[in-house]
Amino acid sequence: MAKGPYSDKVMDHFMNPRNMGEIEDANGVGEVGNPACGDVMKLFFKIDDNGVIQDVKFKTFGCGAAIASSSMATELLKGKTVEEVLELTNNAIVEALDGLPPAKIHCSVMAEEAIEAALKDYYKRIGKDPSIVDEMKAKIKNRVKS
Amino acid sequence: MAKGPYSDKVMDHFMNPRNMGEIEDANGVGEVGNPACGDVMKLFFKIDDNGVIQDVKFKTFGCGAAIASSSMATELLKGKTVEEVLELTNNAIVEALDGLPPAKIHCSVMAEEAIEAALKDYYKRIGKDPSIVDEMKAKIKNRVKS
Amino acid sequence: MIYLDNVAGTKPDPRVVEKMLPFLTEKYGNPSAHFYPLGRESFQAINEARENVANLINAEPDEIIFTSCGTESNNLAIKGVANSFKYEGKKHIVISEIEHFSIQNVTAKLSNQGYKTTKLKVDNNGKINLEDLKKAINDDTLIVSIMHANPEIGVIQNIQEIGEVCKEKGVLFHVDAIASTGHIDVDVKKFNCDLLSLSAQNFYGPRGVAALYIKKGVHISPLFDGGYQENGFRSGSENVPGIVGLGEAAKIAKLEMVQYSKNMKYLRDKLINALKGMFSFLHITGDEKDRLPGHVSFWIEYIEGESILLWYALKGICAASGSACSSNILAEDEEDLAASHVLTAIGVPNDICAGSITFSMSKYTTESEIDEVIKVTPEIVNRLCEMSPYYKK
Amino acid sequence: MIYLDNVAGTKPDPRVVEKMLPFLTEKYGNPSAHFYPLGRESFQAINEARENVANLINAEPDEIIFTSCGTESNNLAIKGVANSFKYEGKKHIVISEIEHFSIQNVTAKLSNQGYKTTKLKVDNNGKINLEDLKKAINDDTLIVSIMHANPEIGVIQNIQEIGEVCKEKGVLFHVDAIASTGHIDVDVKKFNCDLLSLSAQNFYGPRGVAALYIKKGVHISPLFDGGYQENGFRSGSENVPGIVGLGEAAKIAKLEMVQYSKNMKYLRDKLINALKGMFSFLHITGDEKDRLPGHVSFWIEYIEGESILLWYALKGICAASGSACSSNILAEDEEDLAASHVLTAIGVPNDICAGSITFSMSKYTTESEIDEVIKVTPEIVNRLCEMSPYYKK
Ligand SMILES: Cc1ncc(COP(=O)(O)O)c(C=O)c1O
Ligand SMILES: Cc1ncc(COP(=O)(O)O)c(C=O)c1O
Repeated sequence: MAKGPYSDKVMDHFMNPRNMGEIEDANGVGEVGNPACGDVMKLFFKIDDNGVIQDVKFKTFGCGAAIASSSMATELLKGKTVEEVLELTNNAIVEALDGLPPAKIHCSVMAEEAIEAALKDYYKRIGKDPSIVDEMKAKIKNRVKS
Repeated sequence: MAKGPYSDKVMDHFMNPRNMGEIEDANGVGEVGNPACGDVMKLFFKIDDNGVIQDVKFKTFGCGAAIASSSMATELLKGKTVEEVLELTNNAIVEALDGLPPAKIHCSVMAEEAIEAALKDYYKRIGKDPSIVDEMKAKIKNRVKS
Repeated sequence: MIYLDNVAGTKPDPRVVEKMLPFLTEKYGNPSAHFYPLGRESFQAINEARENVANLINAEPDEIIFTSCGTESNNLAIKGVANSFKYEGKKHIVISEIEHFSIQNVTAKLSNQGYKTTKLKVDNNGKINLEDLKKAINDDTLIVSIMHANPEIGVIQNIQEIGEVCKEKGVLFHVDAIASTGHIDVDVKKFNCDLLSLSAQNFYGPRGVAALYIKKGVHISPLFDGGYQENGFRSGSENVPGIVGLGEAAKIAKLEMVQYSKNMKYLRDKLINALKGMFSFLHITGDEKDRLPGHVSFWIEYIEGESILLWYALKGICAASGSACSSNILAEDEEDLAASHVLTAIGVPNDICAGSITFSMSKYTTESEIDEVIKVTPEIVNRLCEMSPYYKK
Repeated sequence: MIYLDNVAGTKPDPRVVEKMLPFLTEKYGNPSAHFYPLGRESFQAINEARENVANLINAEPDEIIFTSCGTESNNLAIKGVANSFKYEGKKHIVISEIEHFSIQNVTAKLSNQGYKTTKLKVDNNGKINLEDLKKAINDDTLIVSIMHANPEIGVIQNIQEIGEVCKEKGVLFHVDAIASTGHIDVDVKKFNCDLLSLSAQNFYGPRGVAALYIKKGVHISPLFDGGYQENGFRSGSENVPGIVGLGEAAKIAKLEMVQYSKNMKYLRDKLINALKGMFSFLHITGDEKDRLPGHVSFWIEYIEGESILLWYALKGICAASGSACSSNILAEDEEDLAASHVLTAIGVPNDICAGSITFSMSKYTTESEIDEVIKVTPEIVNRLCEMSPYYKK
């Protein structure tokens, strides 16, 4: 069979999405959308007292790449600490999916943004300034650069 | 076999031209050419004392239509009187050939012109004013019109 | 495999292929070579094809020009009259909002030459309003170009009435009949049209060949300059096997269209009725009465078109979607993704990746194939709804 | 039948047809349909073809655009750069006197947009003088377009040297390699060219498909506006079977060209030598060294080309002539007949219907076929000479 626009990994996650659904008692929820094409991605975190992601689930309205990016992101997140989570870039998601078509890279970016949004929600809920997420993110980016 | 640009009649006269050659002792020779495409047609008449065409031959440099028009003209001319000969129009030649492609009609016109030229030459040789041919032609045309 | 993307091209009729084969093997002559039989055979073959195409649309053979695709026919029609000396000075074009890119983008290109375009709105069923058309035409109007049937939402325009308006107003009229020819009656005399595009791949002919009807007396400036082919309207060596295939497809359509279209209509109505009963949030697009036989199109709230397409494909069903996400997967940039202009024109919310799907059947489509679609659709929709943050049970 | 009009189109290689067949029957998917296997197969097939074509001419796959005929490729090349925003302002084109109509008439059309064309003269062998070229190029020059090999007189230009001049002068260079590709080495890097046209029917591919090489970085404005196909350079549904055939033809040529061209050269030289010994008034046209393998062209004093053609046809031999009389037999008017501009350019008397003949062989031509031509030629020539008022024994 001729190769399709998506890798086998993408198709696998599209057909068998991991961690699909909602977490009733989530303590971090992030929802982002792409105005260009209308995709919406919602992430649910259950983070324990040590700042470790105990559970993560997603709901996504979007194309194959959006669904696969969400699913892959949840897999990569589980068991990670908040700090580690922020180090997860969209590139890592793309790589883990064995690539995405150029026009679909934005789906992985959306996943990265959803993670940030969920973490901000988490910090807000535990009474911290959510902008800490931006600072942490900036720090990571500087580290990567230097 | 698919139909070609020429009728079977044209092809027959092209392949088996009638009266091809020269008449050594011709008493009327006409040569006309088509500057547009370079065709040249030469007619030789042997006209007896009663003004009847005893023999006629042609030589032609030209395409299939030019050769067939020459050949057909000679067939139509033999045994005719000078007056009858002038009544032979290019349309009659085209008809006798079962048609010619539009772009090749000029080949039949050339044949009509060659006949006129040969007759003028004949009149000149017998000491008459060759313009008599033009007058006779004009008369015929008027008759046809009215 | 269940192939329901026939607006993207049909399976060629085996009789068409059989007719083409000699011209790919032993009959390879150039139709411009009139002086030997091999060339004349090709010449005769394309003229026979020309007669068959003319016959299908009630035109004369010398009003048919062969081209390489529907897009070429549409470009040749519009640019052809725009660049013809005969119509110099007229600089206004009327089209509809739901024309194909090969019309939309042509008028956009012509704006560089000072042409203005009015795009007629369509109603929620995809139909043009005749009053709008009358108002749109002015003294500067060169041509009106309207699609007979829309491949995405299946709607059929009242082409005859549109043609009458154009005739009354004295403007040229081009009909893009690429999605309709070979499926429903296309008749240039009834349509009162000056130009009409059709394409072989849309009705059981081969890919790579199409035609443009140019009414006697109408003048176009060619897109290709060169030799003497196609009366100078379309220079270039002819696609002889393709043209022969188009001719055969036209001949078959003329004879069999009424029958197979009837069958397709039955299957269409069966599928539409089943879909309408499945989900309150599934919306049929396009006029339900004036629509192509075998054409079923809809959109689903809460879920996205590409995902639906992919799932259908996994179930062996080939379909199409007008969603932005599925629009141009080869683009280098997400900016190049765009939701279908046809869907937004009929009022499908364009701020979301519409979950639109088009099924287009062929004369080969069977009832059991349609039953299979009816069977798998709820599974797919439920699965994706479950995943959707918008969907609430 | 002895087919010696291969410049008008070759017999497709049976392997080419075999490769095409699935795409006329079971693999009918639209290459833009990426979401189901049937579409993807077509997509993959045209990309494989693209690689094969690129490989044949030493280009990259994404530098190849598929078109419908050589004429389209030539039009797209010249009009494409003329209408591109990138080269705005440059309004001078250089071609030669012996270019094909699809170049000559394009530059004539562009004169309406203010373009000026310099036509380089050729010498009696049909070759361009490099000094003339250098002189012709000025600050206003947009593009130089030169034929690699001429189909009528077989002459091959020093394209590499011409390309160097263009590069030095900083002007675009288009090569019309339609008559040469698949017969002799065509290499876009060696040629230093920006654009190059080739066509399937000229080297054992099917009619109705061709290609244009567009060097990376070179910009053209498309002839067809529409959808996303061919990167937007050539919108319109693709001729999938045709493209697959072109790809296969390119693959075969790459592997086998050297061998079959050697055989054709042998037959060519045999025929030329035989013809030269037959009549003092038979004149070979075109360069005798730099000429296409399998290409033999000449003219005969005293007799006319169409008559010769017709006689050859009656003997079962298919050939071509550049005589006015045979030029456009479908014309409505004798005014539309014209002697070949190529022959007049190399000094063949144009006040007469030159008795010109072109024999062009293929890889399928056999020695016994050439022997037959050698046998019947004196009969035919003698017969027509006998009939000619010009000829004196
Ligand atoms: C050198 C050359 N250029 C252009 C063309 C035109 O190509 P086509 O007839 O495929 O349109 C030909 C035709 O054989 C040719 O030989
Ligand atoms: C109505 C309509 N117009 C134009 C086109 C473009 O034709 P093509 O894809 O053959 O270039 C299509 C394509 O299917 C169509 O359906």
